[in-house]
Amino acid sequence: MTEAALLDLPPDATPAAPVIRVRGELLTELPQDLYIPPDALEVFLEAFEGPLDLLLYLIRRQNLDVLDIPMAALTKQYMAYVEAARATRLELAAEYLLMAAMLIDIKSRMLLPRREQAEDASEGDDPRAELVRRLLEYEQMKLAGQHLDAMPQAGRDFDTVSVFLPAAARRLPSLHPEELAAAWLAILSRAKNRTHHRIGRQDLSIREIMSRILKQMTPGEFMEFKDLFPEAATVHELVVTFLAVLELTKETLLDVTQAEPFDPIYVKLHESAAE
Amino acid sequence: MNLQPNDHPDDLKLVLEAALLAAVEPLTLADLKRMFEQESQPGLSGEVLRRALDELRGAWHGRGVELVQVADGWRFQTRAEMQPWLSRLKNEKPPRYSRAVLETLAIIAYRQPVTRGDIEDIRGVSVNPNIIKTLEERGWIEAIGHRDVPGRPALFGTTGHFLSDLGLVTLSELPPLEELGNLVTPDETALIPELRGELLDNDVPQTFGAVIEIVRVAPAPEIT
Amino acid sequence: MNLQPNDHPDDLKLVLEAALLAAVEPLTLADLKRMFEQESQPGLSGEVLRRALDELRGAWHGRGVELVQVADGWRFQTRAEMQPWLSRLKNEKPPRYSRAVLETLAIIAYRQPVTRGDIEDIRGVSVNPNIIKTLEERGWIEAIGHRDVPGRPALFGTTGHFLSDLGLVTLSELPPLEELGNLVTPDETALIPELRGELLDNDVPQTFGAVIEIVRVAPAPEIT
Repeated sequence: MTEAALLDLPPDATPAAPVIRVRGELLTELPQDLYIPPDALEVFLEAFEGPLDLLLYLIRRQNLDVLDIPMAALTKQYMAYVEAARATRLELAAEYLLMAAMLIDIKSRMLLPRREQAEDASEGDDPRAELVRRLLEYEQMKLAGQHLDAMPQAGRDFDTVSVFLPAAARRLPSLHPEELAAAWLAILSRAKNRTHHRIGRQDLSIREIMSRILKQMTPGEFMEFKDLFPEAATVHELVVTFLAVLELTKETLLDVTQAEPFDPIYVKLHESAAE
Repeated sequence: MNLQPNDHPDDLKLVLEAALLAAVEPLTLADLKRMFEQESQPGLSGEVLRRALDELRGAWHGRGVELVQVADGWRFQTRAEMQPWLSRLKNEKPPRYSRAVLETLAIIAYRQPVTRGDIEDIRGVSVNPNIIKTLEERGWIEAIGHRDVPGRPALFGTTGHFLSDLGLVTLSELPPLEELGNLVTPDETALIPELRGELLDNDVPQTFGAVIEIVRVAPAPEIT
Repeated sequence: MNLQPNDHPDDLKLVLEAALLAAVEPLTLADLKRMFEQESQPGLSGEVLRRALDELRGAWHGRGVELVQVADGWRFQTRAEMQPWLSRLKNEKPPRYSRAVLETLAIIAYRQPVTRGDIEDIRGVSVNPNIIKTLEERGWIEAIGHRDVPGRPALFGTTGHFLSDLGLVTLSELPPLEELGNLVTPDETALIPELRGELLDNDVPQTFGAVIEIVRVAPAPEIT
């Protein structure tokens, strides 16, 4: 097991004992020491699957109720980790910063005075509610992943049996001469298509169309592949447009996706191009 | 050998055993039935077949290999107790999936059908395409349609092969989710303001919720 | 299970059986020995192992699967008597060559001698080395010389074995192409031979691509 994995919070690492509340009667104990050596921080952050995971850890580590997050302390602590993350891996920081912004937003809203008369209603509007919902849902799936991993798995915990089939193994593909002729004809027909569709010199520059496509696309949004082709286009325009798409894809400016054969093809600006 | 399946139950089991031992994929009852179908003969009743399979399963009891029924059909597999010895024959260790893969798999298994966007919402991070690819290549998940929203993102679900690889017949046999639902209601999230005030007054750390955690942490199922 | 192989011959056979049933390739005595080696223990003597294998082979006598010793080691395999039933299982369809293999073979057969570069030029795609290897291993093609150009690429031609496997005496018996050349349709799929004859008579475009699928499904072997 890696160092990072060891630093990850195993479910049983949190002391089970200390804090129990029974109908308003509190049995409390001081939270665990929060100190983490600075040189361990980098490994530590890599052990997390993202901001929700880190937040969950901090809450668990402090023995805090997810449902009653002390926003000030948590936000402060969170920001310290994010700073550490930024120092080492900038690309990691975006999602963490987003979460930090969300925490600060919640914190600031909680500092606003509550309107007395609206107390009942305001309970439903607790700014932490959405965060809590996400944390709990994430934790539920995190645990489900652990449970799945604990299940016996083919190839890891047991093997399937498939003994040798002598006769079938010796059977080689058969071939009829006509199949050979058919294969040859298929090659010929393809070659014919290739010559028919050979493209001559065009006035349309591929680069020009590439620019047009890039301008046409909205960052972050998918566009159907066929919509890239102008309806009234000539064959030559269509071909050049297609080449432009290929070129854009090659230059990783465009992502082309298709879930399954014959499904619609979608294009999207590559993330780097969208920025 | 002239097998008359209905007359010679021992021979029937013999053929079933050979077929199940040799098959690369699990065999369904229909596959097994087809084996005994001939032009002139009516074939085998499902009942006879099922009884033979049950007897066969019983006959293998206590061996290092067992006959099991999984989502894709019936198959022989080694018992987990054999793994310490068998693993020494393997050149490469089987993959252990990362947490990212496991969490993605869990979301697809328990929340299917889901889009990549749904997974990202729950995990709070973007999903590396390789994670989806890893699971698709393992044959555990597949695109089962598209959500009718802009971009028509693919909806993912788990496959029968996934269940079979975990030795399961249906999705309902997956480990139950930890029960969190009643804690999520917005009412409770507001959490008794008076109590909070009390705590602040007494300068006691706000730590009255750990009970939830203790309850929630279920022990991992034992591998038998 | 705490196996002490030397003390419990039944357990030893149980593990051996599971290992041999699950193995994809034959297992050598060395493989099997390695299974029982542990740091502290001396492992298993070859004699004990061999005796256990012999007993195991005896125990499977009369079943549909047998334990045999082949050049590469020991393996379980189905008995020939099981073949009529097993061949009717879904996984046991007669194998077919891929289109890439068929086209490569066609080019070699009709245009020999050709280099790999020639094949690539005609097909318009690069040729996977495995395709050439497959055809060479089958004994259908061979390198029959080198073209005198830089790199001296091998020239491939078909063998006598290829002709006899196809039931032909000379290459000139291969289906003629010239008269069919003009009727080629853009449809890349192949045509059913009988239909093609009919079509030629009727001068109808040959676009029955799906029909070949029917031809491809070989009849199940006769049950004896």
